[in-house]
Amino acid sequence: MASSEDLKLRRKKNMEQFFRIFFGRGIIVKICLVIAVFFIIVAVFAPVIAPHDPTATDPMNRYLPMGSEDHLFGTDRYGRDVLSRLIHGARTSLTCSLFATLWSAVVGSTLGIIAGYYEGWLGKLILRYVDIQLSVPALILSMVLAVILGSNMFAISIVLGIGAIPGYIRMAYSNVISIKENDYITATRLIGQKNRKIMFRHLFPNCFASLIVIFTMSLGQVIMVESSLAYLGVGLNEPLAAWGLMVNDGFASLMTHPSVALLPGFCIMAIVVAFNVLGDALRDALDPKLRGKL
Amino acid sequence: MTSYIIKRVLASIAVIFIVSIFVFSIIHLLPGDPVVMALGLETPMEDIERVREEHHLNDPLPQQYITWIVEMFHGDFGDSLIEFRPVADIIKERLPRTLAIGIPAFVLGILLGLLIGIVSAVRRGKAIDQTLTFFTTLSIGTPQFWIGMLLLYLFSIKLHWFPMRNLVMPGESILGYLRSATLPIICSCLQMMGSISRQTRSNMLEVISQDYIRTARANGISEKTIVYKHALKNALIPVVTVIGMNLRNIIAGAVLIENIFSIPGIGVTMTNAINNRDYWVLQGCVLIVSFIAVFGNLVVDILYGYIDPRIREARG
Amino acid sequence: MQSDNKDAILEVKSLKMHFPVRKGFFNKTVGYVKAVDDVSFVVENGKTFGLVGESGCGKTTVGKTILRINTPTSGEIIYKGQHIENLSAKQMAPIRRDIQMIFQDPYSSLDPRQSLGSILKEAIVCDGKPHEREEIANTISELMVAVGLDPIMADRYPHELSGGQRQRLGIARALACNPSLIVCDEPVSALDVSIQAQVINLLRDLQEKRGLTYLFIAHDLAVVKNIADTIAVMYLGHIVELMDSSEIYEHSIHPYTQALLSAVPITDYYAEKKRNRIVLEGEVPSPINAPAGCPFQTRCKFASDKCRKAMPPLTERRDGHFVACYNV
Amino acid sequence: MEDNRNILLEVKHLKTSFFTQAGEVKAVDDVSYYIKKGEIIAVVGESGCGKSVTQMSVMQLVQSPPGKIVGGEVIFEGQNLLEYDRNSPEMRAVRGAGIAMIFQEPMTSLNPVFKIGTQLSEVIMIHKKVDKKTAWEEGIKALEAVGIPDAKSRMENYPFQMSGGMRQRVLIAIAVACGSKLIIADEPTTALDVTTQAQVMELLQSLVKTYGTSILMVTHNLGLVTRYAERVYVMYAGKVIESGTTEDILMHPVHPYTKGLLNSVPKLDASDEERLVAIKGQPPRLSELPSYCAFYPRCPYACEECKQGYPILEEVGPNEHFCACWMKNKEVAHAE
Repeated sequence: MASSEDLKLRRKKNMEQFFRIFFGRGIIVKICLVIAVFFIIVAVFAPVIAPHDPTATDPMNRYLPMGSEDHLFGTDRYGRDVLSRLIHGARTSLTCSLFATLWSAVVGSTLGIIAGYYEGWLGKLILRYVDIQLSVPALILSMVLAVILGSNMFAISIVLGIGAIPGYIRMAYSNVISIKENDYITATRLIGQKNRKIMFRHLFPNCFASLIVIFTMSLGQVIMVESSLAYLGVGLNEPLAAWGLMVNDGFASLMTHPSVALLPGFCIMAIVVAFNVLGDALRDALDPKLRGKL
Repeated sequence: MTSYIIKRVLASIAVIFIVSIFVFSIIHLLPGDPVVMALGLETPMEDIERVREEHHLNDPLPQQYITWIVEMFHGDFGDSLIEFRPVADIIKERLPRTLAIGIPAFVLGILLGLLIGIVSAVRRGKAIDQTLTFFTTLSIGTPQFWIGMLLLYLFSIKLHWFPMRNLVMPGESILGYLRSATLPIICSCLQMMGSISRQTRSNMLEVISQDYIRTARANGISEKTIVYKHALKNALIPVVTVIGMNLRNIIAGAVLIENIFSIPGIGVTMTNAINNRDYWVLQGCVLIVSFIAVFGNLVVDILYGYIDPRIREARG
Repeated sequence: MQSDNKDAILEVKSLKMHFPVRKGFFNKTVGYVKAVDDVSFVVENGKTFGLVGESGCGKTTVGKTILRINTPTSGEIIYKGQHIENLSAKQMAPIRRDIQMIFQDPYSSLDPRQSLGSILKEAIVCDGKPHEREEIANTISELMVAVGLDPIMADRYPHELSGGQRQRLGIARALACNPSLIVCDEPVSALDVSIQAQVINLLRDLQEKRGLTYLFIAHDLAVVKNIADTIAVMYLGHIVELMDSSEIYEHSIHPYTQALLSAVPITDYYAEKKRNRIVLEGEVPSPINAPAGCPFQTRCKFASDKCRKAMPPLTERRDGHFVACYNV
Repeated sequence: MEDNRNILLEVKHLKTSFFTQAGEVKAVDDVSYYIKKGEIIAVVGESGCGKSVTQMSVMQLVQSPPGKIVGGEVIFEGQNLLEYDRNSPEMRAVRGAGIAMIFQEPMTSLNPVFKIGTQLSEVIMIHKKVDKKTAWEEGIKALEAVGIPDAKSRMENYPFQMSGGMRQRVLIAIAVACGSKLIIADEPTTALDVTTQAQVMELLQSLVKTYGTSILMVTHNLGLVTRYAERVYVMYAGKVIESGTTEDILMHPVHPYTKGLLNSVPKLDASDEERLVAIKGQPPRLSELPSYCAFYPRCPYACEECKQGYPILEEVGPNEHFCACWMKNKEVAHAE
């Protein structure tokens, strides 16, 4: 078989090319990568990093301003330390959204591939379902589901996942429809390959690049929906530390203490934008032909 | 073409019909008894029973659905359990407020989106492209409620340019409307502007590399005419579908915008209806909103046929 | 129909493939694209049967229908004595791998995400029988050598290959199922002249070594003449002339074949200058509302009332030379 | 050299390179040729030999970055076009009026969302400075001149309502309408059926007789060269390796590549037992070209002497028969 150096050399060349295009979009990609990694680390080590217990109320010193010695970012309406709540909020949002995006990616793309491959009544049924779900205002649907399923972390990630499924179905479906026209799919049928194998050995790898892009972008989208639900008081509820809740909480004191509301909002924006930019860069790096398409 | 339109209209009606079943069943899954929530826990059982009977809440669900649909055809969307008045009036009163923000935001979003998309495509790779693209990614990635709060804090609290709440309808005073509606409109149109400019930019880049653009150049047509005549028309056609999709986001976004700027529109009504389990209000509003979304897609789909001659011929 | 000799591997009898055209509100069928309209021919074992014609004449549809990628509207396909025109997917399974296909576009015939080795491995393993790793690796190298590729490239991916090399791998994949019949759908049209010659010679060598039978479909008359033993010229879903390939340049008589031959310039400078040129007027009529009678009547200078009424049958003029025309 | 009174276009030592991550790719490396008024010449070669990039450089239509013209002159009617900036009015005046171009893919060469009439009259208005109505009438006349039946209604059609052959005629009509002196046809009939190809080629040939237009045909189809071209330039890996009259090139080829090409073309008139003599090896990768004859790896006559550097074009026969090959003096063409 091929000499291993030749293989290693080619693999190294591919990796170099991947990173060159990935960072090709300039400094923004590097910044966003730093932001994303930063938030992930914060989320993972939240209990260790946070200076105080995020839910410990301290009625004595409520609304401490930014920069007071013990509470760097001050305290909120109940005297809880804003910084620790932000840190734990990262953990809540990221775990919830990551889980939601993961399971909806698997379910959504599988349904999309099946709909695309078997185009018959099954395909139409799945697509009709997508149209129906997308006709109902997304946020209202999520709110109703959140109330039905309860507002613990697990239930919320189910609700968020349901919201993200249509995106995956449509992306996988449109990809499969165009890939199916290729001769190598006909050839694989002619050599006697089973349909199931064709779907997951040929169709899935070929739409994997665009699914990865949708994955990163919907991760950002899901975090936004999660914080919106929390803001509307329907998602995760007190006293859990969640960015959306903090924004809702801080709104009452916007006039006097804007930082309590604006800081968590800024974190949400930072991480959502970071994932979107990384999604774009990933798409170019994975499949140059897709550049500028999605 | 006409047979295509009829087929599309019937398909839309079918979708709305299925959506109504979907909405009705989901809402009735909400835990808690609406009447108890409405009248309060202490109310005696008979009153609760009487109100439940009045509103046919004890009938089997399919029957309730049918009565709701039948009454709806007579214009009666049922009554609100909280406000004791027909849902139709509530919608008539509050929908205009949502649209007073939604429609201008929709139009502004399209215009700005197209402009930014075209400019950043034509100036590809240059500084303006990078800034505009980053600005677009920002506008897509930023949660609307946070932007609203930021705008409120900056322009209302600090600079006092705009009032914090109580929207003035255009009917009453144009100036009042403009002052009170500016922030919510900006906030609501950002998302749409972002997605349209992204789509326009990627279409323009793709179209500019097509063969017929090279032929136009080979025939001595000026670069400006090529971009703004030949390329633009081809690039705008697929954008129409994105506009269709975004119509629904505008209305969904209203939920957040109205919450921040405390505008008593459909969005706020829906959120309150969920918390109070006010079935009929919720069903009525969601259905109206879905109707607007489906109708919007229908219009876009038909429009698509007229813009693109290839599709018009295929459907002819 | 050619003489029904015993060693015919494939017999096609009055094959029809009509695709319905649906329009209007209830999608009712308003007409048919008669892609293949009553085509019959016989392919002898170990020989190459050439199907030549311009785009839209139905030659690719014939190939696809024989492979049962679509089910024929009517007519019979007899492969090795067995009727396969309306077998279900399950019934086709045992002979599925016995008929393989080579494609035109080298860029869409190989899965970009699969290495060359794994493409061949899949073809080898898909016969359902157990294979050890050892045996698979040897077969892969053997197949690559047989088509003129260096086995060292088994770990390479399709995007690292030139058009000619990809076409060779397509052939290797077909051979992996050791088929008896290979349908070659314009296998060399997308290649450069020098690479085209390499692939044509490869196909001829493989035929001699492995006794393969080819159904060779192409629009380039010179290429088909070089590789095929018998040639059928198709026009708008019909075979208009069928004869031995070595005689086609001098002895073909159908007006369309004549026009086709005259439109193909030859590289012998002096002979080319002496040739008279027939330039056909107008365009190929659309297959949806194809004219009744002979399809070529709209562009043929001999067209008479007879031609407009009924389609001239394919009659044998000399041994093995069939023509469908009243006036010639 | 020939008196250049009737030389319409002369390209001298043209060099165009693409600057990619893999380094500088010399797509066109020191190419020279000329075309006289009312003459049909052919530039022949396989894909990747630079024949199309050469024509795009003449028209300054090479996409830059990554492409860039790095040297040489393009003298059209006495004026060096490379002196003009690519988007300058002078350059645009030449494009479409002085030199018209026809491309390979008729399916995508016309704008799908504009009527044929609009696209036709638009170019006429630019070059002939007439109003829309006159331009529309000129358009109809041009469509009739290229043999499109009931031209008036065809002006209202969209490109997707026309066949491939019809669309190529529309592109030719633009050249006719603007009175182009030279038509560069870049593989005009490769995507067409052989009978449609004959119609389009006969039309192009008729333009030479009726309007005295010169035709520069870029193709890989040697048959077309035999039938229509008067002179031929054979290109390989970005260089012209042999040039001369069609008769010399086809019947007395000197360069091993030209011979190899002619032997690997299936002959309609040959008895089919004859095996094709294919050129071995793979086409050259322009990014990995050696500093000597690029055909060395595939050449049956290759020897050490060939590695001394790039072979230069020398005259090997009467009426300007040039060839770039170190081994050519060993077997003079006519001795064969």
